[in-house]
Amino acid sequence: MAKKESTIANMVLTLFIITGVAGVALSFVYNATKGPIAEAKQAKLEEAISIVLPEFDGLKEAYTVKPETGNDELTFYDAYKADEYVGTAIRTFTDKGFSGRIWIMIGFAPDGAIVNTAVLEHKETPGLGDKMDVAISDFPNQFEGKDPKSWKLSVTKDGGDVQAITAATISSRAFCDATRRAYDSFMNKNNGGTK
Amino acid sequence: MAGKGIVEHSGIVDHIEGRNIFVKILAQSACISCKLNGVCGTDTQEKIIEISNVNTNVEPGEKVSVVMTEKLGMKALFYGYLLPFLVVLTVLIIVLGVTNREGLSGLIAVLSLAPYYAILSLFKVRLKQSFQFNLHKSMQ
Amino acid sequence: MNQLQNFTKGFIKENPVFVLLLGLCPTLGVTTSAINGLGMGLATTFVLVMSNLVVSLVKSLIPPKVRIPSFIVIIASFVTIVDLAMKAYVPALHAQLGLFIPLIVVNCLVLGRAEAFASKNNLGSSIVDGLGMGLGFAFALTLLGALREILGSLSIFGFQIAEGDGMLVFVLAPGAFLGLAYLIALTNKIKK
Amino acid sequence: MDDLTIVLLTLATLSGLGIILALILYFVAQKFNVVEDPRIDEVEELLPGANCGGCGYPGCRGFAEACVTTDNLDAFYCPVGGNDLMKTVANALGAEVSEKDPQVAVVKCQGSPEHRKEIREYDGPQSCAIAHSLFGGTTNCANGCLGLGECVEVCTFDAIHMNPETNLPEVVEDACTACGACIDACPRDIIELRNVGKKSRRIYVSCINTDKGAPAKKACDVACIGCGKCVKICPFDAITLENNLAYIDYEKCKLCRKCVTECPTNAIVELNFPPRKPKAEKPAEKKAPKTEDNAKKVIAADKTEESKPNTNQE
Amino acid sequence: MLKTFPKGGVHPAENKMAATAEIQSLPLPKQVVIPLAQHIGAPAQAVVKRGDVVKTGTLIAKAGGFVSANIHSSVSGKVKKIDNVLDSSGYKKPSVIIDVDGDEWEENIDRDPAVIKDLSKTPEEIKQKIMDGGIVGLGGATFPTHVKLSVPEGKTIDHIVINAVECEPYLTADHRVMLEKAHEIMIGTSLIMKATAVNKAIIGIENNKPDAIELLSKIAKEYQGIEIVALKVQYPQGGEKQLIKAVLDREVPSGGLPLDVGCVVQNVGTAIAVYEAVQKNKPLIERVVTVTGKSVKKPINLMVRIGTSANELIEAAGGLPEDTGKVVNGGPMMGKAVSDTDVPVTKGTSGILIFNQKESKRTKVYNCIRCARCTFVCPQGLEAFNLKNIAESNDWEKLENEHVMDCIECGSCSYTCPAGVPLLDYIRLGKSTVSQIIRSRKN
Amino acid sequence: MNKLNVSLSPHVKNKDSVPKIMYGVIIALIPALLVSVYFFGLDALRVQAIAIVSCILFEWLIQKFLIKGQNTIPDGSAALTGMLLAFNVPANLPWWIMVIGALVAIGVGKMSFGGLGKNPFNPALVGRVFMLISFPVQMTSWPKVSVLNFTGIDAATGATPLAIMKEGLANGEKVSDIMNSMPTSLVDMMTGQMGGSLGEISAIALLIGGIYMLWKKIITIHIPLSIFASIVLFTGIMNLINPGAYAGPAFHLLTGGVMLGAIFMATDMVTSPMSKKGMWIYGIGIGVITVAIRVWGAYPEGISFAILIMNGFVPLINNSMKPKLFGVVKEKK
Amino acid sequence: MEYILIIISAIFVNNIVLAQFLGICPFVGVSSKVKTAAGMSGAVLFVMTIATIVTWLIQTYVLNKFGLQYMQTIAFILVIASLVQMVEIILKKISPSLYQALGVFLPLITTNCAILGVALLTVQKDFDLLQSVFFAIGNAGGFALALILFAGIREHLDLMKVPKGMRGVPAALVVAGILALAFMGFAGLV
Ligand SMILES: Cc1cc2nc3c(=O)[nH]c(=O)nc-3n(C[C@H](O)[C@H](O)[C@H](O)COP(=O)(O)O)c2cc1C
Ligand SMILES: Cc1cc2nc3c(=O)[nH]c(=O)nc-3n(C[C@H](O)[C@H](O)[C@H](O)COP(=O)(O)O)c2cc1C
Ligand SMILES: Cc1cc2nc3c(=O)[nH]c(=O)nc-3n(C[C@H](O)[C@H](O)[C@H](O)COP(=O)(O)O)c2cc1C
Ligand SMILES: Cc1cc2nc3c(=O)[nH]c(=O)nc-3n(C[C@H](O)[C@H](O)[C@H](O)CO)c2cc1C
Ligand code: SF4
Ligand code: SF4
Ligand code: SF4
Ligand code: SF4
Ligand code: FES
Repeated sequence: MAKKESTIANMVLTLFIITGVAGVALSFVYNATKGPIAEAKQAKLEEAISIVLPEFDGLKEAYTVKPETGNDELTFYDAYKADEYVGTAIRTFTDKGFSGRIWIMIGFAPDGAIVNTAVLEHKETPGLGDKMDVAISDFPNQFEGKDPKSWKLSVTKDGGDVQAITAATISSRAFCDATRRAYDSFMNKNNGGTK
Repeated sequence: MAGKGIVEHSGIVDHIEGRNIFVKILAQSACISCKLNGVCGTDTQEKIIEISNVNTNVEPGEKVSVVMTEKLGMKALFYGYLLPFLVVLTVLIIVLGVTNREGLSGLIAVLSLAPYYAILSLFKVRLKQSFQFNLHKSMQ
Repeated sequence: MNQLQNFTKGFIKENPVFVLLLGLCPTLGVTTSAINGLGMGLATTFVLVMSNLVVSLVKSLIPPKVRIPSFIVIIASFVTIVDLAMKAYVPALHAQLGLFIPLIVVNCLVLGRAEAFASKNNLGSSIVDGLGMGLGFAFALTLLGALREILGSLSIFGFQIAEGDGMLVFVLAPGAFLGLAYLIALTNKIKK
Repeated sequence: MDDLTIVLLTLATLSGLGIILALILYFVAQKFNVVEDPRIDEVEELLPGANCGGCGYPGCRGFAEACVTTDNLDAFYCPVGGNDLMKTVANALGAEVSEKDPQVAVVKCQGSPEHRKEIREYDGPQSCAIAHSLFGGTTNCANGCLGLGECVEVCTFDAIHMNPETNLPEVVEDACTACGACIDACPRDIIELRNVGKKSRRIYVSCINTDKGAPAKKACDVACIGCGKCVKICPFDAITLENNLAYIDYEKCKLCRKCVTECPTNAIVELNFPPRKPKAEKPAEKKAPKTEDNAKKVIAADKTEESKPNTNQE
Repeated sequence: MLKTFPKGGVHPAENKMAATAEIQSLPLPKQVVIPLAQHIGAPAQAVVKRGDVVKTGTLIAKAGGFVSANIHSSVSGKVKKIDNVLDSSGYKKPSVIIDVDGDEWEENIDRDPAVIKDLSKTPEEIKQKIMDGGIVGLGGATFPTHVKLSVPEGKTIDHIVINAVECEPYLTADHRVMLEKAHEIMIGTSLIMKATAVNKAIIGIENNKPDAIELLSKIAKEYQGIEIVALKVQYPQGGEKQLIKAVLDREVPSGGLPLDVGCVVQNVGTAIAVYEAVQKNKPLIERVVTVTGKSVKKPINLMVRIGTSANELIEAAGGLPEDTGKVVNGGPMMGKAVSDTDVPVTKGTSGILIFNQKESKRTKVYNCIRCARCTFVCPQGLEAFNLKNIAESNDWEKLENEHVMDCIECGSCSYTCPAGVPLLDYIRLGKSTVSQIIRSRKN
Repeated sequence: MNKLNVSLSPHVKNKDSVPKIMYGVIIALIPALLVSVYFFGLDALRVQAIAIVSCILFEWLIQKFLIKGQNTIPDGSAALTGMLLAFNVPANLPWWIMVIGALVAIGVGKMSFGGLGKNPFNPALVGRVFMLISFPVQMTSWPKVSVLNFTGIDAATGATPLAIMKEGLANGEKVSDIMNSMPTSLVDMMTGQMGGSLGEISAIALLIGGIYMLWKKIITIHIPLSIFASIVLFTGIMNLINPGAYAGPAFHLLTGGVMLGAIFMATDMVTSPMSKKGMWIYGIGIGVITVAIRVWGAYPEGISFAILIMNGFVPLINNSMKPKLFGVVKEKK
Repeated sequence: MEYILIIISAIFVNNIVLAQFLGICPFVGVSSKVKTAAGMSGAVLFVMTIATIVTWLIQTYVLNKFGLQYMQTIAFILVIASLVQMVEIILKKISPSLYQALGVFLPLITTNCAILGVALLTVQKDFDLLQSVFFAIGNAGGFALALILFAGIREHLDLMKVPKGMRGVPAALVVAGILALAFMGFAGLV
């Protein structure tokens, strides 16, 4: 086959063309996938919200709340069913996990009782800490319907009511921590009395 | 006698000019065991090394080992990689401390390599003198 | 070499992982489960086939001295495409594979095949080669993933096959090294 | 940001990078003039890839490099691939190659315990080199095989094995590539590379004992005693006698087999010949017990003969 | 505290059964076989031929170079032939075979046992006599003594060290010699001092020979500049580097010679041989050999003519025991096992050691467990296990870099290894290969 | 006459041998074994037996069918590995975990490299850490100690003092309070009255074994001493700085596997440095890493990891701590 | 303190080779000489730091600015590749002898996987410039630690007769596995 010679003009031109074509192609793919990616992200969020809240048919605009502890913000999603406020899903976090930050979605009924939880993102050890995901163990199920007012949000070892995951107390504590943060902010806000 | 603290590298005598011997050192990359050696972008180009004032009698094509003291290798490593690394790091920290502008300090830090290399090139002759290799005939 | 051999050699005889020892990082990094291994393997296969295809099409247009950078651009483009596509359509898997998808770019296997094979052969064999090698890679990753999944979590492709917890080690880093070590040793034995 | 902007930005960034890269690479190309010769890869593809070092270069790639850089391929020989391979390599490089007759390793010692009494024991590592440096061996033959299998150890092709009965190494002719590793390993120079010969037929003196007749014979039944009968009978002057030991030059030997029957101690071995016509009755009969341990080799070699054409057909 | 060398060392069971047996002369053999290569260096060149008649002390082979030694007939008789004869290793070496008839000595040899103390000869004369007499070191290395005593330009020596350590178990020849020929040793030492123009000599003796220490210390007062040093018992104190370290606290540099630290080391037997050559004109034709072993009926020290078959020595010690498994030429730590008992005594034969079947077997070999005991006992600071591994992988360059050439082959490592690894076997192989490589590099 | 035996010198050898050394260590372990039987009952023996038998069995199988070498069981190292492995686990460990541990110890830790003497890492510890990470629950549920309990498994599980300490500190309690509430006193820790693995509970029994090995010259004092010293020093300093947050040296020395590790496992000659100086460095490394893991890491106990990590450094230590050569004066740089 | 934690975490807890699986090829393939390993670590330190700075700049001032994050992979790989080449050319031009000495000492240049991986991780972690630099240094340190330890063990194993089936890569991977096992002990340290 006839190989092109490596003159400087040739080289620049070739690379220019290749990068150009690649650039165009890429940008098209990007444009094409932009939508689906955003949708996928949204879908995941919505799915989590729908898990942690009782049935609803409309969400109010999300808003963020600065918690008393921790250096990030919680996101609140107020849900309505037939214009009636049915609860709030809170995207909360904790830094007390075994490795890295954990993001959890927690739904509260208007009275402050936990409806359900869903883990959004974590880096806990597979086989240990990752049991806080419903898909893997039923650890999170114990939170269902509990009202933190009466049900103490800490592991039994620390005198609370949460049955820790075996051999993963740290992750369990972290889970409690995130939940408590969401609960406190939620109660705070409610008592602050916009509602 | 070959003692401790020696780095050896085998090569083949490429050609000889007067008392300077040019040795082609065989590439020995991480991929040496790999069948695709030399094609996957890692550096496998052969390097030709100039060795001056050698007393060993060799002929082109002969297998030899290029010998260098380990200290020299460490020195090369120091001037080639470690010192510029330190220069970049220091410049970065200083400029960041002074200006508190990340983009600027990053740019200056990377660009500080330019004066470093410029200064290094001033010592070209010195470096050439200090990095001298020796030849050994390879024993089989 | 006929096309069939060309295709099958990637599975055992020239298996990119077990025999050629290429692309060990993703091999170790993503094989916590069979499905992850398979996903990664298929993603790599796609890049491999596509870049082989393009490289063998444009090979004669490229001056030798910019061959490698041109190939890198081509490969990187396909990697980005895979990355975007996975993010859009299989976001869960994408999250699992994480960093290792962009790293397909530097997988010696991909560049190596482009260089060593596609740049010298015609379109047909390049594709077959890419497919063979890629599937061989996917095979290896799935095998290792399955091994680790079975031992580590007593499940396979997500189906629980026994009660209880597996040996956690196999889900973690050491298990990857150990699993691969013994699979390679086994392949050596089989090859003989 | 609208789609068009993205396209444009992408294009600009990438093309910019592309141009910078091209410029850089241009200078790389200028500086590193020693771009690898693509032919190296081609040659390497042709080579067997055994990396045995039999050619004297570090691995097949080293050999490929050397082949590509040289003007004259005469001195280059890959023992594994043999002449055919060298021809292909030469073709690929457009050069000539001189033919080399294919060779194979032969073991020049027949001192099995049956022929050579063990009179001492050796207590030490299984290493011929160490035993050789220690003493003359467990028998009275200070030249013969020590039987500790150093040669077996070094063969990368699994082409040489110890026969537990004779305690001598035997070469698997098919597998031997004449790489010479065993020859270097043997401290007693017992193994020699000889031309394979027509139809794999070979005749050689299977002894290296340099003692005078009487002690040699005393040490080992089948030793060459340096009587010189074979030298006299050889019609082609292929045999020389030095240090009480006969040597057959394989270039000159025409495989007439006269010497074999002449040798009073059966020190001359013939390989892969068809059985003799009953004509040569007298000496052959005496020889019968001795050829026994060669019989196996003959059979093995015969099989070789048959299987070879088959491989070609495939 | 007694002096010794600081690093490494072992203490094998001494088993010096023959220590009390006085030296006896072995009756003349019927035939002697005198090898032409009995020393380190070039073999000697025969100057007699078949049929020649020789007397005891007649020169039969001339030194084949500077580093070589004359060889004299040890008996009177007729040269039967010059031929290759099996030596103790089972290889054939050129030797002069003499049929013995009677014991007629060369006239110029003084056979009077009276001790001659006169030291009037000049250094040159002394060295000439030593050279003529074919004296080689009797401590084991058989290095030609005249070479050792010719101090090269630019080097000065200030001490003669007489090696009376005899650290090898079993062997007692040096011990007996010290008890029976003390004055000869002193005079020999004085002659060596004179030849090298040194005025200090040290005789190092291990503490397990108190009688010898006492005797030599007593008579040392009669001689100028000779000092006796008692040493703690520890093998391989007899190694010259270790001995010098022990008595003078000087370290012979790696790859160097005792000369480099101003010393010359000679064995006690060598001192006597020097005395005899210089004062009595008697060449080196006989030496003391210990014949011993646990199963030997009568452990014994014998004065033997060079070339006598070992068989005759063994006979004199009560014959070869039934269950003999191994016969060693020399001591148990450094000696060589012989392939055959019908081998001649040479200038280097210090003992014939007989082991029974059980003793002769090596212990089972296990994998090295990296216990580092071989390193701790190595007097040279080498890592024996490492040398062995490298030698086994044929990496000669690396082996050289690991200083394999410093090994003195004392065998302490193999002796100590709990895994029974034959370390020294491999190290020796490595040493010989490396030294070949070094030699070829020089050429 | 018999055939003469010919071999190279030396022709004599001292009486030491590998089996003697290995069985010597096994003998030294007997006091600790007795203590474990005393406190854990037949369970201790059961775990021991399973571990030893499976180690021996796996070594034999691998040697016979995969490596195809001679039988290496008699050298005693497989039995010793089994014994030490069992010493490192709770007495109520399910049998199948013990078997897996033995397989890993022998198969991965030892035979993958060719068997005795070639393994860079301590096989028993490879097995133990593998089990610890794979089966964290079973490997950290300890039976309560109870004197001469031969009736079977004691259902109650007790925590090790280290775990109690870690837990307490994590909850912000003070060291002194934790110590007071702990069921075990320092004296109990000496004799073995505490929760923990089979062999690690009694410091006294282990020390007796250590003294026996020192006396038999199987080990030298350097490694244990440097481990003890560095732990004492490190924890001592921390304790002085903040006695509320860091427990004192005595507690650290007597709890967890420090005694077992320092005396029996760090001293394994195969995987420890070969020079005295190297041994000091190795020991100090182990001490420091142990304390670092205990104090800052996730695990309450760190000596197993510390020894394995320092095993990794051994080749480097050996390379840079060669013995001084006779006749070579080191040029100082 | 923050920077020290970043470094400790990168070296011990999330070791780039033993826990993150980056740069396995040089780890497994690099000649088993401790000195070469040390030399290579020095080179990686330099290249990784520079590459991280440059890619950080690109990410912050080009990609983020223009919303071109999806071009990360292609931009980074091109930038890193040319950067490495450029350093080589400059070095060769400035001081051929130095360049030669490096060639003899370290005949191999850093592999891209670890470098690119760290660059990508830096972006993922949202580090500021200085954090990124220390992250790079820590990872280079982790690489160095793993590589040098490993080279030592390999050197040791080369002298042992490892069973045939395990010789070479399998044994090396077992060693890596056990090292990874041992390094798990550092879990939770940071
Ligand atoms: C590698 C490794 C990973 C771990 N991962 C987690 C984890 O993800 N979550 C967790 O809570 N504990 C984890 N642990 C265990 C903790 O270190 C700690 O031992 C445990 O949380 C103590 O809790 P327990 O009282 O429930 O046993 C891990 C330990 C190691 C060694
Ligand atoms: C390990 C070893 C042990 C030795 N033991 C003795 C010994 O006990 N007595 C002795 O005279 N020479 C012994 N030698 C030989 C001495 O090193 C040295 O060669 C000898 O004393 C020099 O004296 P010579 O030339 O008179 O023989 C030994 C050598 C070695 C290597
Ligand atoms: C169960 C058991 C088996 C033993 N097996 C051996 C053995 O096979 N070989 C051995 O040398 N010692 C063995 N010993 C140790 C010996 O009894 C003896 O204590 C050891 O060899 C130390 O002896 P020494 O100090 O007198 O040399 C064993 C000990 C026990 C408890
Ligand atoms: C003092 C000493 C301590 C030992 N410690 C251990 C140990 O902790 N773990 C182990 O598996 N083997 C141990 N062994 C046995 C043996 O050395 C070990 O199995 C080898 O590492 C296997 O090659 C020890 C041996 C001795 C002599
Ligand atoms: S038998 Fe000898 S020459 Fe033949 S292949 Fe084997 S080692 Fe090479
Ligand atoms: S032929 Fe040579 S190497 Fe082979 S066993 Fe015989 S003596 Fe040993
Ligand atoms: S290595 Fe040499 S000097 Fe050292 S103990 Fe062994 S034999 Fe003696
Ligand atoms: S004494 Fe033996 S077992 Fe110990 S290190 Fe040396 S060779 Fe190995
Ligand atoms: S270095 Fe990561 S795949 Fe090669």
